Amino acid sequence: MSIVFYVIAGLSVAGALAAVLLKNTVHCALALTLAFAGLALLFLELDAQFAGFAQILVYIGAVAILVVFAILLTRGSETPHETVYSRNPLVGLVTAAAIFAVLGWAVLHSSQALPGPAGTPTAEPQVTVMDIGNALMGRYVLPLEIVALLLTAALIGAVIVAMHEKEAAR
Amino acid sequence: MQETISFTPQLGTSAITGILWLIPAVPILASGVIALLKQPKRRTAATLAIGSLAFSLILALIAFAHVLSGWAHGHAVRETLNFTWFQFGRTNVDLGWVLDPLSAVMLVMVTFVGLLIFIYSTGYMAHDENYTRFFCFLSLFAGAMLGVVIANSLLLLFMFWELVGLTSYLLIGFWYLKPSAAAAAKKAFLTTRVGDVFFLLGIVWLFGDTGTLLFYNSGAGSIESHALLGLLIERSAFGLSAAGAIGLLIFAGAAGKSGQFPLHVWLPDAMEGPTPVSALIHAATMVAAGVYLIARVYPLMQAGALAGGTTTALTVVTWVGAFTAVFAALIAVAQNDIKRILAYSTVSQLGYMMAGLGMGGVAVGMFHLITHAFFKALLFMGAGSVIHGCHEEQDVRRMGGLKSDMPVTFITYAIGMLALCGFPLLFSGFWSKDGILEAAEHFSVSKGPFYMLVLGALLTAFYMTRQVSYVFFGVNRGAKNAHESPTSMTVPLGILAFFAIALGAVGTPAWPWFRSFLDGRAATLEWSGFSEPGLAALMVTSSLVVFLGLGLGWWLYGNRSPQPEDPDVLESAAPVPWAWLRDRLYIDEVYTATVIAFYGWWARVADWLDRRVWGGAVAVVAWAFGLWAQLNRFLDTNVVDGSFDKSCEELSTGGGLLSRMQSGRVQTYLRLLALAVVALAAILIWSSRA
Amino acid sequence: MIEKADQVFVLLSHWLVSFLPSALQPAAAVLLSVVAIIVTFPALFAISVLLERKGLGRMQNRYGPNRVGPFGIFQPVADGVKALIKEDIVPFRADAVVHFLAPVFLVVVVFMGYAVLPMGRNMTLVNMDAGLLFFFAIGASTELSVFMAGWSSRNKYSLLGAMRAVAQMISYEVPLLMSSVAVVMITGSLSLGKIVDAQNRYTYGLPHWYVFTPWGFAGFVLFAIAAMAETNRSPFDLPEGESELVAGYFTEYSGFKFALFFLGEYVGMMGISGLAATLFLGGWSAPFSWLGWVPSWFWFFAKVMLAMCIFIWVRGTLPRLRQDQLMNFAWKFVLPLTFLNLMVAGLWRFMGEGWLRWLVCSAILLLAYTLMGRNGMRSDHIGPRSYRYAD
Amino acid sequence: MNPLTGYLLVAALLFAIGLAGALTRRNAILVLVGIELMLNAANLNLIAFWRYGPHPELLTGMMFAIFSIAVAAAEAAVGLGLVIQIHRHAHTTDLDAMSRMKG
Repeated sequence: MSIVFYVIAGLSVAGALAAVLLKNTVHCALALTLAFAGLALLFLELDAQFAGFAQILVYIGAVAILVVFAILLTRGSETPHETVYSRNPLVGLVTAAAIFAVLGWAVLHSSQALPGPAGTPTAEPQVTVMDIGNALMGRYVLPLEIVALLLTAALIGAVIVAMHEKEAAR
Repeated sequence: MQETISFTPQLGTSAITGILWLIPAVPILASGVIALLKQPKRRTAATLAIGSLAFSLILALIAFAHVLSGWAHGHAVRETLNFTWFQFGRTNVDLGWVLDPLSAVMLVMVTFVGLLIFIYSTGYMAHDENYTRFFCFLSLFAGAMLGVVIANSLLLLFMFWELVGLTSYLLIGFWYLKPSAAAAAKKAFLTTRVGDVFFLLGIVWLFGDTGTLLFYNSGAGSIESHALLGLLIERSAFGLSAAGAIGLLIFAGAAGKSGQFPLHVWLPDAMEGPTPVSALIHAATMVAAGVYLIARVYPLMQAGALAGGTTTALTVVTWVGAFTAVFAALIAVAQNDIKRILAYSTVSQLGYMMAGLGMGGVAVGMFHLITHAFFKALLFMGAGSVIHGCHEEQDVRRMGGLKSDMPVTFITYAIGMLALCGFPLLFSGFWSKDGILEAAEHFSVSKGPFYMLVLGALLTAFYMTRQVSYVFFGVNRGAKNAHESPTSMTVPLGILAFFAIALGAVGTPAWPWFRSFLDGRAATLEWSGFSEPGLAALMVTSSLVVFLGLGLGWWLYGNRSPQPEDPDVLESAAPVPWAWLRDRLYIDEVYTATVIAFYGWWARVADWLDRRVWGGAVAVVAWAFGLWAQLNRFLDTNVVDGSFDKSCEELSTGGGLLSRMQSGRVQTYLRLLALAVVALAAILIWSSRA
Repeated sequence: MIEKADQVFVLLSHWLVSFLPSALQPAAAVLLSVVAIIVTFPALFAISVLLERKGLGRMQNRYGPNRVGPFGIFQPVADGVKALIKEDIVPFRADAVVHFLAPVFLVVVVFMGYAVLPMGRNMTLVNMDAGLLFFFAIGASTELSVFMAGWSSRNKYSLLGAMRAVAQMISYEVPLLMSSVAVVMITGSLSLGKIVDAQNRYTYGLPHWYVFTPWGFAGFVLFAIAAMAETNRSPFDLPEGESELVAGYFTEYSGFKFALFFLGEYVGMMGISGLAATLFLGGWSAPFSWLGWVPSWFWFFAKVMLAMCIFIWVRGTLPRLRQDQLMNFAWKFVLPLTFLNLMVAGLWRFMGEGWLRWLVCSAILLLAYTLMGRNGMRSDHIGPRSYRYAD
Repeated sequence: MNPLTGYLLVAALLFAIGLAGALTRRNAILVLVGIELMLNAANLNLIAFWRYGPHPELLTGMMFAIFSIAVAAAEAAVGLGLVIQIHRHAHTTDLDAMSRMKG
């Protein structure tokens, strides 16, 4: 495991923690972008160039901005005075911890069964954007279409949901 | 030498046949469009109707020209276009249309006269509020009539036939606010139905026997030799061949439409409709439909006739026709309503046509049909113009001296009247009637029809003279300041008058163009045609008869202008028969006393049955069900509901328990979900461990 | 000799790097080029600022800066010094960290964009396969810094400006991307290097630049419009509309941070100009085959500066849009046209050689432009103003 | 240790953090943020498996990740739209206050 990996992993985990723990909502959003960036870097580290850039484009360029907008539109930007956690958050924490325990246990438990000899990363696959495009248009064309439909529906739905009711606007 | 040209029946279809269906379709379409128009769009409506019919006229002329050229090249053109409408089992019902001399001539006549009448109506109906509706009906009627003409399938013909009946009902009852008009419409509808029932029976029978209703289908048609043979072999009641029986059934339908004797009663009453309608339906086209039908199925009627001989069916047709001719003419003598007189004369002329068909064959009857269509339309429109000029006055006794007030109408009317009387040599009516008389003279069965027709001719001349002298001569009684009609009405009169004279030229014995055209023979002009044995004598006789009728009429009515109150000349002479004639020989009364009375009685019986018998049964059943319902109700309330309520209570208590968990907080649910995931994953791993 | 002139920078870096141990050489080469970029573009920034001020001055019938140095050519230096020595004011209620991070983030991100631009033959820092995507991904994250700046200043003008800027950037990012996707479709690659190579061909001495095709021209125009909006340049400079919001999202900035924002804006402009040049104007390729002897990097920078001049010209010419007009224009005119242009590009690709495709494609585009311009953009179709009077 | 294991662990950690956020924050938007984090963790898993899987040339994991990114974008848009709408009606984004649907 390279040092780069640890750095990036630490970065993203830190970002994620901050996004979850900080009091100020906007800070949370910004930290979230940090986490996203870290993840994108992880993708690049995994030679998934296209996915990494897509990650940046979609998450930092769009989702983070959306979140920020939502925060501002819901007047959530100023730090609330009472607690930012819902009632009995411990249960949630315990649950999350349990999930992590189970997952980590599973990973470690099955690490021998994982493909690839331990320690040595397999040869990095040579995939160009062209390959991805071909795959998208060839093998995965149906999912692509479906996703396109889904996105369209989501677009319309989001607009309708967030639209001002006319009588409210008057 | 035209005889050398062999008249081979030519069957294939040409372009014009392909689009023949447009001829009826366009007016029907136009009527549909007009029906959608708003009331005040009068001009549009009239333009549409006239334009569509003019289009049909052009097409009809093209078709006629096609047939004519074929004929000139020595082919008896008969082009059909058939298609399967639907199919059940292995028999399929075919429809189609045919273009042969008969339909071609008829097409031209109907479209031409119809067009003139349309134009005339624009003037006549100018002040009517339902102008658009009128033209909607008119063009629908025209379309239906043209459909009847081109139909090559008895079924298709019957459809259009019924459509014609419907439109005539609508048009007769056009002023439905007048109770008399409504009644007349109903009467016309029902009376023609009586005929149509028989007609339908005939159709079914024909279909059952021949398996097809197409007239001509290149040898497989129902009235072509092959099918006819089968029909001839089959025997039916009274020693009739099936062909004869079917022919008679169809004739019943024709009689209904053409107002032959037993079913003529509706036609005079139909005069309640607007005059153009009377002219169109009850002079030119619809009543001719019956005659045309007979002409169309003529092979069927004629089937089994030996050379020069005749068949039962034709004999019946002849007798009915001849009788109707005389009978209606008699009644016409004693009528005072200008249109009624014309109506009865129409009935009698139709009788002539039937008789002509029965004795002389298609050409004779059809020729009279065509000429009659022209001059009778002329007469009706002239009468309409008179009525229009006299402010809706219809009683001839309240008119008079109009020849100076409305000269155009007078001249044209006179021409029409002379044509109807069959004034020698000059007028078309003479030639057509002459043909019929000639045929009657050679009729093999009996001389009866001949004498009856001659008598009819006499009466025709007589009553027409009476009417004309009542209307146009003498001094004006009532109906002050009569005025000439607008040009939109007089111009058609002129045109029709021209044809009333000119048409005679194509049917003279010297040059029987029309007949040979219909029969598919070459027409030759040979003056020897006049010198056939007996022909000259016949012509002289009929001329004398006509002169006699005219003179008698003039002597009795000419220039003396009796007041409406004082009795008619003949009435004072012979009151009783006059009363009989005036009251139309009590035919209607007879129907009222017999048929209608019977139906009334039967209706009462049915009513009684309904109330007492069936009603009682229904009541009993209803009561039983009520009882059963009571029982069910008891069961429901005490048995079913009880248990249901209990279970519901159980459920709601259980639900209450469950709903405690539903805190409504998303995160609670999420937590449960996550825990479930944990549990699942743990289980999986454990199992994989083991 | 010509090759030497062309590759002069490449050779230079090789030569410099060659002094180092071979283990460090790759990293050193990269570092060197980064430094080169970081040095070059601020210089260009200074030049273009001067150019803008003088050019605008001419357009407005006045001399631009003409005091510092001959014809005031040292004005940028003076500005820079002033910005550096000015006091750095941070509002009391401001969110200090974010307030500080915003300009830094902006500048960093903006410079990152240059990593993939081919500035000349073999003069691409990282010639990556998805270069275009990278550029857009980076460009997308500038919005964040703008937002950070606006929000952290705790100032309603800043916040409004930031919101406007972000909304506008998001709206115009879509047409920007779509209009360049047409190029990608034709070239069949996301790598900017390949795109330039595809355009670096000549017939009769004329280049195969994409701007000389119907779809390419339309795409270029749309791209230019979107780019102006993306960089908040006039006529789309609502986010920093002086008349409405003092200076938009960097109202509360002063001194060096302000300078950074300024730098960021111009460097961003140059970056996007460079991208436009690469996509449509054939990157570093010469306009005529017989000009091939001129070094490639010269052409690239010439094109970039030309684009800058166009930016300045437009700014001096056009008035500012209203917010709702801006949005309508983006979503109802530019975006549909870009989509149409995409399809036309596909058509072009599949209609094969021949004059017919020129005819058809131009006809479609012209028709669409006229129709939409007539119907979509008529003033009574702009819709009601998005704000209401205080009644 | 196996690089894949490392990635998987990071992914698991991110997932757990996201879940914790989703479970404990009371601001609806931050709950969405947590969910986004979880999605990203899943993506990381996919990519990692693609990278170290037997058949990277089939691009299965990569495709899956790309699609899930697209879907996540849609999900975020709709979710935030809903939050805004709720805020418009209830004037709060506090999840504890939104318990109208309780049984």
